[in-house]
Amino acid sequence: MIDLALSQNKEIFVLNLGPQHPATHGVLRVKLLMDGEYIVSAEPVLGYIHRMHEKMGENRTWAQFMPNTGRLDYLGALSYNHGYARVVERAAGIEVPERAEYLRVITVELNRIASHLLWFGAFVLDLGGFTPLLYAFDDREMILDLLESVTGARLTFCYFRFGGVYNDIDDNFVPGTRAFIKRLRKRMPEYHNLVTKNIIIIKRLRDVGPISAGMCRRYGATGPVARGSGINYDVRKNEPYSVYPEFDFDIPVYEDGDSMARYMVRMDEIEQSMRIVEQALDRLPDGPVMAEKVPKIIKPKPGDYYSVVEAARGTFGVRVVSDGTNTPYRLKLRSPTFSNLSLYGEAARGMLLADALALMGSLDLVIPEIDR
Amino acid sequence: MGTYFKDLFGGTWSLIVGLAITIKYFFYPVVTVQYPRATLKMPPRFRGHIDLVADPGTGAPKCVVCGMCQRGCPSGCITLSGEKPEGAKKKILTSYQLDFTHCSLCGLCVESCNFGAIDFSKEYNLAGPSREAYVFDLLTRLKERTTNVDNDA
Amino acid sequence: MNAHPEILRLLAFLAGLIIFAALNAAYLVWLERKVCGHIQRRIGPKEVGPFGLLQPLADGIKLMTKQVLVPPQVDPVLFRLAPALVLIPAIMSFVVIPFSANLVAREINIGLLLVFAFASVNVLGLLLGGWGSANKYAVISAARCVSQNVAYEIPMLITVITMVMITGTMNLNEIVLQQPDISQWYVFRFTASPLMPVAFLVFFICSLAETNRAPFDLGEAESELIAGFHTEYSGMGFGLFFMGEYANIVIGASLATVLFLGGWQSPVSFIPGGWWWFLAKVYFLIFTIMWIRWTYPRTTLWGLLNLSWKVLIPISLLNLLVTGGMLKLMPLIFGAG
Amino acid sequence: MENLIAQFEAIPALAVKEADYPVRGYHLEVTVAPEAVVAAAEVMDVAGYTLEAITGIDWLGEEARRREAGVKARNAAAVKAAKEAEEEPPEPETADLSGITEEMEVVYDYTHYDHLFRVMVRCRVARDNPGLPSIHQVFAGADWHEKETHDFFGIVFSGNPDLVPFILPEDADYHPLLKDFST
Repeated sequence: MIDLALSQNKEIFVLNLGPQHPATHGVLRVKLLMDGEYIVSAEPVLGYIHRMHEKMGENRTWAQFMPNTGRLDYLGALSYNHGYARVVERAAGIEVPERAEYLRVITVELNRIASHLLWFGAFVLDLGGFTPLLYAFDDREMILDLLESVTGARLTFCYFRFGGVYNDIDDNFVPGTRAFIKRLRKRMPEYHNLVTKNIIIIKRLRDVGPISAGMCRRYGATGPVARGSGINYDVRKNEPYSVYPEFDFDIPVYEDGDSMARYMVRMDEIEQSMRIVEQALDRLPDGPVMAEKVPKIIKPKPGDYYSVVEAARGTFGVRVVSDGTNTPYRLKLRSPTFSNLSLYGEAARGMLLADALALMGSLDLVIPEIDR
Repeated sequence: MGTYFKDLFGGTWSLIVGLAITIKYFFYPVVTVQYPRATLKMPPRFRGHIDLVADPGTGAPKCVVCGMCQRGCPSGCITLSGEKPEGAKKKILTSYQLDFTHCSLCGLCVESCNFGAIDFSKEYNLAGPSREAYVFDLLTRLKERTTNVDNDA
Repeated sequence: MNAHPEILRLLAFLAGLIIFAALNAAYLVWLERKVCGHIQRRIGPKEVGPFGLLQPLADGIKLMTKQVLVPPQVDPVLFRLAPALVLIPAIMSFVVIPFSANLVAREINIGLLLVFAFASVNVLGLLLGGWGSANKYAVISAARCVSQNVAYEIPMLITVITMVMITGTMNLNEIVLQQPDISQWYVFRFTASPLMPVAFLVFFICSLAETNRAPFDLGEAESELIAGFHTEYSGMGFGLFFMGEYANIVIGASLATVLFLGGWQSPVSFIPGGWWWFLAKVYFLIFTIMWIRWTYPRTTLWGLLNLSWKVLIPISLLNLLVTGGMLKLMPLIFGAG
Repeated sequence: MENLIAQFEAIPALAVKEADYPVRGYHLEVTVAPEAVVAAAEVMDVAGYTLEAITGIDWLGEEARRREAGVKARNAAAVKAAKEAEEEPPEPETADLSGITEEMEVVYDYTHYDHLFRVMVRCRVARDNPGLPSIHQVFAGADWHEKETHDFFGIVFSGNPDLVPFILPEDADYHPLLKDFST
């Protein structure tokens, strides 16, 4: 970290990282002012995949916006279905039957594992290792097949409905999920041996891109990024919703706030999500998957409502203002990566280019979710 | 000085362990499906584009032209029209067009149809030369399906 | 025109070596994609020809027929000169590599020096290519390549000096002759110095770094610098860079074989030595290089320089001292016999 | 929690109301004048809260709808009363839509990492030239949220480092989330 104030180096040049760049995993452009290989200032430029979901929300009925939530963060789309379903159920006062809540938690946690596996592969790919990506995709494929057999989709799900879920699981879903968990439990030590304990990874991630708890609080960072800096905040524990209180799982928190800490938080979260899915499968109750008297046309009482869920990348909040008609008056989507990325300008200052990319990978960005 | 040697020997050991894992997988069987030669079977709930369902008895579409699917679709992909011949009491379908370029496969149309007249097809490799190739006329597709079902049955 | 037989022989060898380098460049790419495939539990090229064997041919034709795009603001001379500057030294240093007892283009008594002289020209080619293509990513990558090669030339040369002290000659064929069977291989020659396997490892790591391979591929780091110094190259310009890289890998592997693994000598006495042993050892080393590439992530520039200055150079210096001491003291301790 | 309410009233906040969390999703609703937004942010910062989101809402025609609803209710009541007294129903009044100043609203959502307490700070601004001070010195994360709200609504956050189109293309002079925006 050179002392930037002193380096009045005349040859500071602008380097455009993106929008087409292998390490940005989407169309994010970062305008870097570089002095040699040190970054003088980094400024992310957004808007390359902006589709104005919030305006779409205002000219669609409540139910018609559900497919849009799957397109926000397509790696963890079920959490977004869950976030939107919860806020409308809260606004319209719809109860969700027990079995539907269990199915929601199981599918969301499986989706979280799939999202973390894909992040793991892409992150090590950013650091230069190609093979772990293929191994992680091999495991992730099993989850996608399981979710496809239930919801019909592999990436952009539209499975939740207000008051429950679209359809029930078929009979080989439960044994399939148990087999997957057994297999992933065997594979995780191999990932740790191949990557986590590898000296090159340790040298590349330890003390790289330190983010302090204060910086997280000032920028509103949540999810694994905040938990990597010692902030014990997870919506499933701090603001219990759905049937999460019935399961016992813990929240991995690491103190030192560097890329290694954020990496370890996500790797441990895979294990925790597996524990949740197992407990949920053991206690899966019977019964309907859809509340009985859900009105065909939903007209929530006027007023504004807010609800949050723990998506794979942080707190996904939906603020809805209803004026009693069947279309939302205002629909605000609070995307976790938007705030996580906003600290990049301050965090990446003075770093080397390679370390800045390791930091960006550890923030686990999904660009369509930032631009909305 | 201690960490220097710990890094050196611990590091080299971690490198060797890494090599051992990859060479093990080098001799493992291949997991990929050779796509053009072998294809995967789609699960029953796979969501291809929607298709009309024929009434098993008469072979005519079950659709009663109520337009619920047209209104339910968030992206307005479905345009259908029907007319009521004088004698009959029910409308019959004259044209059912799906603009698959806008469809987001959300399933709201299939869900809103209480006559079970449309369902997801299992087609996934749809290659077409132009956008217009994706505006399907589901009625003619249904007729083709039922005709060649008859002649090869 | 009865030209001097030696010149005819040399011309024949030169043509043979260029074909060897071209074939190597093509089929090492195929081998690399197959090894990468199977490590990642997929198949690798298999469509073009049986087992994808014609794939390199198809790639070669594609590269040759592609238009060589020269961006406008590029330095015309350097941009065109760079690929040649990478490939020609690589092929020239094949001249002294002994494929078998008499299958060597030109047996020069300072063969080792010649190989290292050409090896340093290779990094010049990368620098000119990166600087000449006036692309910010290429300039960063060129700066990285220079510091990387300088940092890794030193431990490699110190190890080579140790070897020259032990073998007493720089003629590669003689070095091979001094290693008749496996017990005599320098990698296990503990009488010369107990650190011999470590010296082999240092030499191997340095040859990886010299050719911008595996954990040290900072020159063309895909996820940071897109394609590094050959970002602006397309068609045969890129093809030459590629051939240069693979030719350098073959030279690195063959040098390691000659110096440490007994060149074309057969490890066991009852099987006669020959060029097939030499190629088997070289291709085993190249398989290891590829195996390392698909296992490890990439180091950073400062990590790489630390490894060289703080780890490899001290070890090679230690090895130099130990060898020097052993050479001097051994005769005294065991009498003049 | 009590001292929060006290601190908000000390600003002075226009209204501090406790909301019913299970239905609304937040615990405390504070309405402040535009100038007091920075003071409210400092209260939150001192208390260790973090800014989760800034939402803009365009209340175009809200006042007009409220008046019409009021008039309609009175007419209905009058007609019902007339029907009971068998008189002839009076002539229905029409809402007078004069003197309405259209408004927009900016909503700040604060939450706390350790304990579950969500605070929502609302602030009404005039719709024709909406402007309020920026809170990016207090919460650095607000910088991006403010730029986004400016993009979508045209609300000018005075003090924001560079209020240029952020998510919309550089040359965008339109604000898509306004109710009267049409392509």
